[in-house]
Amino acid sequence: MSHGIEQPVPLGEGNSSIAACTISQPDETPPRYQLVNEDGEYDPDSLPDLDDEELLDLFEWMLLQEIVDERMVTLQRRGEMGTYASGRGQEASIVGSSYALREEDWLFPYGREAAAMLIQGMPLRDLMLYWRGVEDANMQKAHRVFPPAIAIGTHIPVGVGYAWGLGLGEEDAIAALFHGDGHPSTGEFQSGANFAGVMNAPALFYCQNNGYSISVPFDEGQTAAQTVAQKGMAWGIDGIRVDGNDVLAVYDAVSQAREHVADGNPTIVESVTYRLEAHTTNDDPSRYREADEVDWWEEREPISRFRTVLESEGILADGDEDAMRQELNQQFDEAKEAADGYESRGIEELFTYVYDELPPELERQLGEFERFLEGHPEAHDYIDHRPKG
Amino acid sequence: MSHGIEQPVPLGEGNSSIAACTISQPDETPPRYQLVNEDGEYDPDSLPDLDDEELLDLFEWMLLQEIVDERMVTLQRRGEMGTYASGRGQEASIVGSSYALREEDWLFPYGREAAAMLIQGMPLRDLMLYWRGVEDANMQKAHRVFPPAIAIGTHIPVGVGYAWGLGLGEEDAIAALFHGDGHPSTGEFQSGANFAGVMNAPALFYCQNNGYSISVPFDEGQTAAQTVAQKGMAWGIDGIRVDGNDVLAVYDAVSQAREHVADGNPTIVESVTYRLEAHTTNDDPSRYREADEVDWWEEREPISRFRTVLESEGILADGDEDAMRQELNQQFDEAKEAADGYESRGIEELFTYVYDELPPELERQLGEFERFLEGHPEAHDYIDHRPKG
Amino acid sequence: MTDANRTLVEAVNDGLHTAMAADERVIVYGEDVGDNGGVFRATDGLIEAFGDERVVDTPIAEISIVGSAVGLSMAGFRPVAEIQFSGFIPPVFNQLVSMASRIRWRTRGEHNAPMVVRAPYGGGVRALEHHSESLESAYAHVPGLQVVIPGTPYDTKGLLQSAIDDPDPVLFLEPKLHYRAGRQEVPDGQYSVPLGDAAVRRKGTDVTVISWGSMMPPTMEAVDSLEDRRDVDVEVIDVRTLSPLDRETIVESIKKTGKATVVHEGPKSGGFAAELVATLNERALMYLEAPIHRVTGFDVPIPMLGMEDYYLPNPPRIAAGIERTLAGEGGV
Amino acid sequence: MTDANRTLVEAVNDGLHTAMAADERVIVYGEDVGDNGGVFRATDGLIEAFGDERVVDTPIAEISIVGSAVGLSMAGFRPVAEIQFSGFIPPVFNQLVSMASRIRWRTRGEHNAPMVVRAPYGGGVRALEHHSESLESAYAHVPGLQVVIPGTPYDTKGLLQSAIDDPDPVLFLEPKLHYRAGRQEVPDGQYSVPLGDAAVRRKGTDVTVISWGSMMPPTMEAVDSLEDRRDVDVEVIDVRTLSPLDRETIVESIKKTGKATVVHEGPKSGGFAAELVATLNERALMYLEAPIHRVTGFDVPIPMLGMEDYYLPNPPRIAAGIERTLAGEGGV
Ligand SMILES: Cc1ncc(C[n+]2csc(CCOP(=O)(O)OP(=O)(O)O)c2C)c(N)n1
Ligand SMILES: Cc1ncc(C[n+]2csc(CCOP(=O)(O)OP(=O)(O)O)c2C)c(N)n1
Ligand SMILES: [Mg+2]
Ligand SMILES: [Mg+2]
Repeated sequence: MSHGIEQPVPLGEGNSSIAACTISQPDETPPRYQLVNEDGEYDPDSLPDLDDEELLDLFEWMLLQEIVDERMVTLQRRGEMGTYASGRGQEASIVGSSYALREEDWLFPYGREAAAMLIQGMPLRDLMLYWRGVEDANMQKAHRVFPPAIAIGTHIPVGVGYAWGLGLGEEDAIAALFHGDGHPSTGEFQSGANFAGVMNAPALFYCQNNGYSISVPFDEGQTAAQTVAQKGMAWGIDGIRVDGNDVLAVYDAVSQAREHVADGNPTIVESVTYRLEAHTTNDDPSRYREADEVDWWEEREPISRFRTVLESEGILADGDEDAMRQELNQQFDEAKEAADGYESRGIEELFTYVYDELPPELERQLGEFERFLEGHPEAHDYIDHRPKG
Repeated sequence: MSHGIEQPVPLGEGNSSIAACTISQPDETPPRYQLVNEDGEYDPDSLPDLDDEELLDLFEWMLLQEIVDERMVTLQRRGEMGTYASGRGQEASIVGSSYALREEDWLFPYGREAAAMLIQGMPLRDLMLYWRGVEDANMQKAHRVFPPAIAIGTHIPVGVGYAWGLGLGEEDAIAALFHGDGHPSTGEFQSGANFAGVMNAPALFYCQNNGYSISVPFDEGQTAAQTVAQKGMAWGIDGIRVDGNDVLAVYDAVSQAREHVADGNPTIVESVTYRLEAHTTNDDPSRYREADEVDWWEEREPISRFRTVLESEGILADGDEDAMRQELNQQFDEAKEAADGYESRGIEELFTYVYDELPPELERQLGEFERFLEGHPEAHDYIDHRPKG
Repeated sequence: MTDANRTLVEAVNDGLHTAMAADERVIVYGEDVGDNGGVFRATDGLIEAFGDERVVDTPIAEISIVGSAVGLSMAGFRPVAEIQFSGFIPPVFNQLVSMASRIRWRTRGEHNAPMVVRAPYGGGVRALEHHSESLESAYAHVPGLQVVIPGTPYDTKGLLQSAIDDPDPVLFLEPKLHYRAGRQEVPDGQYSVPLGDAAVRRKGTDVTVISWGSMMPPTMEAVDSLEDRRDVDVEVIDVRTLSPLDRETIVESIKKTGKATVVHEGPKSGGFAAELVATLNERALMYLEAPIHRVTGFDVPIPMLGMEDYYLPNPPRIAAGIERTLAGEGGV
Repeated sequence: MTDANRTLVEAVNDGLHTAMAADERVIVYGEDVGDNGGVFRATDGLIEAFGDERVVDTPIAEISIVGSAVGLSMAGFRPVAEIQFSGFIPPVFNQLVSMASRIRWRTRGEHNAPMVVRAPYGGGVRALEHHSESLESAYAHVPGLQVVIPGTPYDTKGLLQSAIDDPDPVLFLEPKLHYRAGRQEVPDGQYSVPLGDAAVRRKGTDVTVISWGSMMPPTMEAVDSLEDRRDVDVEVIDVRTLSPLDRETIVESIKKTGKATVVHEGPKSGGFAAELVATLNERALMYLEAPIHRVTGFDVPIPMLGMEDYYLPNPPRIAAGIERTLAGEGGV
């Protein structure tokens, strides 16, 4: 409470040069943490402590992310799926980070991290249901996954509060708040990040900087800051930059950041990557970026890079990947079948979960609506046949 | 629009050390720009280019700030003024900054910078009316003063937009957004600061860091960042720290910052100072800070420091200050008399300025209310005699 | 493109082109409004036509998109800011309430904020969560904030022009369900449809049906089917401007018909129908032959796409509501 | 302090002490709630009694104060967050709409947010600009957000306890005009007043007057003066919970009296009176003998202190309104 006779603001020494008293961003872009370079070269001694099975696991999750992305987009084109946000190109970033979380950690996704949700234990069927617009898909408490925060930034203060609560409890858990490079521009994000710093909330701000927020480039319109990592300066929290297409670097950085976070130090990890696909299935990226830029990144896409490592380590043999892909596609088929078999619990669902108990007015609205639907089968027809936007 | 074959995110070199890829705040508090130290010592060659008259002017404005603060608080205690926010202790910070603005610049005050508004040309009478809760007091367009932003942070995006507009125009004007050390924690502020960086809006973020936001110390609860200046890193804008009790340093820093801002570089100037009085006349600071802390700062209060300079420069002779004070008190008396003579334009005021033209419903409400008041003189009595909260 | 056959979103686009060409103070900005032409293409072609000083992509910063519009408009511009979906208006509530709506009032008319905030609103397009909210009633309650919701392509362009010309702030909500659902004659040149005037879409004597925006087409469809089925003569009013509200048109209609149904998509309790009912109660109670029936969204969040069509009023539900009104049956 | 004689703000304070002592999941936080004890002293003594892990000062970050309450409450706590003045609720509208109010719904009941957001609301205490807003109607329109406004010290403590115990979010608006204006018996121990129940403050047969919160005392004063002056028997209802609304009590009363006046401090158009009128129209139209009259704030921002008393309904204006209702006069 009291400052005694101390001054209440950190004063700093007096200095008669304005330049010396000015804090600017660095002229050079700060480095990215990288273990395997763009050509797949690495120092074997610097690799994180993962056994062969774990390394293959990482690879398999990356493949799953790729397969899910491709197939969900196809389903959407066929009208069997709602709007979908692909993570193509970000497989290392998505998988390396979430694989580094611990059993007891909680995931606050925002939408472009399918594999992260699956790694937490969310069934693939539910992931499909989510993108089909079914609220039941959000029932992932057992897997410590919150609903994706489609309204950008909204999950940040909530996740910070959740982390604050975790910090007050016995468990050594953290809240991992996934987000993109546009999120830090919102009031919600920035208010929350500063709040986390003050409360020492064990929150990990995991930013997939994929270069764009829909059409707006990170470095030409999203912020005048060069990096997301440096934004931590505003909130007194550390920011780590990592090569988001290097799954081992991501894994290692997030593992270490996670421990720092668990000690009550909220931390930003900025994963520098690229979205190869459209923003969502509604988006036409040719309106705002050139093909050769995409090509440039396609050559640096993360699955190939990691494949090189696994091959040179002799972990991945010829044919292994094909087998994996076949198996994963089959998983997808099964999940799809299960999702197709899902039946909504009907209109009662709309009413019963607003409050613990249905208040009289909602009960009345439900009752009326049920009576209406009984008396008006044409309403069902209308709903079923209405052209969908 | 297009990045060609460039990568869309500033990549930075790869580096295999996490520490090297981590951005943290500095261990040491960054320095403050200072020209005259706490003991009144200075290097005469380093003083800003102000002639004697201007130096005296600065001093007089500081005295006026002090006198206004003291007398407004007294008036409030006597029931002749509403809640008032004193700037005692921050005279150098308030005056040095606003004196550095140019004729064409616009002030967006937040409430604790009486002299800044007066320096812009706002009549002292209107300042009084403002704190008496009279909207007419906000008619300061001619003086380029906007209404104080009592709802914290609200003026930041607005001021940034105004600055953006100024930047699009012919004039070389800037918008000076005054605020405190609590403001940068809000979503409004941070969203706006980032926006300013992107739009190259000529906005000066002038932060009086007086150590507290009501009862919450800047360094124990407002933010985990050590300084406000460093927050600019999040938005890609420069932050300058200045000794807010050194009026010449403030003047000089803001003058230089102002030019940088006018060139399209939004900039933060953090003025490190201390609020010697209560937060407002409603506040009891003894609940949250110790007397010896206040004493520590009282010894370093800015008017004395500047007086030493003026005396050693031989600009301020014996008795000059008394004369000034007498004159300023008289100005206050006259303004007070004028404020007492102010008459409201009656209830029509409440209705006529919501829209350019009174819509029918408002016209009806006004008409009804007028008829009611005519028919019910007791309503006036009620209003006049109601115990005021 | 000829005069005829513009969709509602094309009317927006054409309205913006027309207004920007006519008045160089008009600045259009928001997320992805530039090269991308807006996620619904409402701003398509503007950056090519008017350059990137007048058509500006912004960060994801709704607070500042609206806040800066207050500033820009006071500085002499006519900002038309886009909020990408109505679900992202809540972050700007503070700027609307504390700044945009009252700068004229606070400064006794010295400053004013001739700004427009456009946003597609409402459900039914299979959008993601948080993209479909319909909280116009909350916004229309804010003194000094004008709320305009067009229901046809023609009105869209004309009302947008009026909103841009108006000296005070307008929240302009576009029914995205009908962005591409129908076409109408929309003149090429500049014209305006006045703010604050409701439109009588169809004259009738038995019952008045009042709606706006996204619910206008289903309401018309319901009325058509009803008039086909039974001998009833329905008057339909398109409110168009929720604030300031054209009470006269509505009151006069009910004095004639004695009965009314109000249709909107937002939740029922505290929805804008309540204000209409209260107004009619005040001004025309003695003409009311039956309770005014409200056909609205339920008091629940609008569901994700799986169930959203059950939430939204549709022609059968609207028709049934009108029938209830005719039968003199009261509310839910 | 004995059982008797607590002011409304003392009832808040006592309620917080009682709830924190009874349930260690309760955490109180907000700006200046710690050493300072809150700017109105509502949280006085809490930090001394319960320590700075359970009574926490926050940065000026309304968004996060409310957002973190959603998180904390899902994590098993019972956060009671303070927003310092109602004028600073607009910045948190997004967290209320998009997160707090619908986490149960989005997760089909797996998560819920047992959180309370307290804020002093309303005008009349000569506060600064932006400190006196009364936008409860906008908040009560948000599905899933409960809105509670006590009108007496006894109710304040009891409703606060219920709000804290409730498994879903509650926006708890305290009429700061009466924080210290009167005293009432407030028991020391824990008790609760149920959410969702209106209170009949006075039985009567000629007219029903409905109000809540800050307007209850002036309404009672108006009714007293009216009953003194003329032979009239007024029923007075204190709504207490705007959402979910106790419609039965109100409808039953009007069925008896046939006439109603609604009094609130927020602006008229779209104010909460509209929902009450619409409800009565639906459920009791045929009992209505006269238009329901609304005595409310005007459709303007609440003025700074110089003129705020002209904006606020006061006993003479309320009494005149009731007389209009009795005379069967509608309209403004
Ligand atoms: C508050 C809000 N504003 C706007 C949008 C629309 N929107 C959806 S995704 C997106 C871009 C997000 O960019 P980023 O944070 O970089 O994540 P990315 O999609 O690139 O992974 C926008 C603007 C939204 N969902 N929420
Ligand atoms: C949005 C908002 N939240 C809370 C308040 C109440 N309040 C008024 S001043 C203040 C502290 C401001 O601190 P700071 O920014 O440091 O400025 P100072 O008053 O110290 O000059 C607070 C919390 C407010 N006016 N607006
Ligand atoms: Mg991105
Ligand atoms: Mg301060």
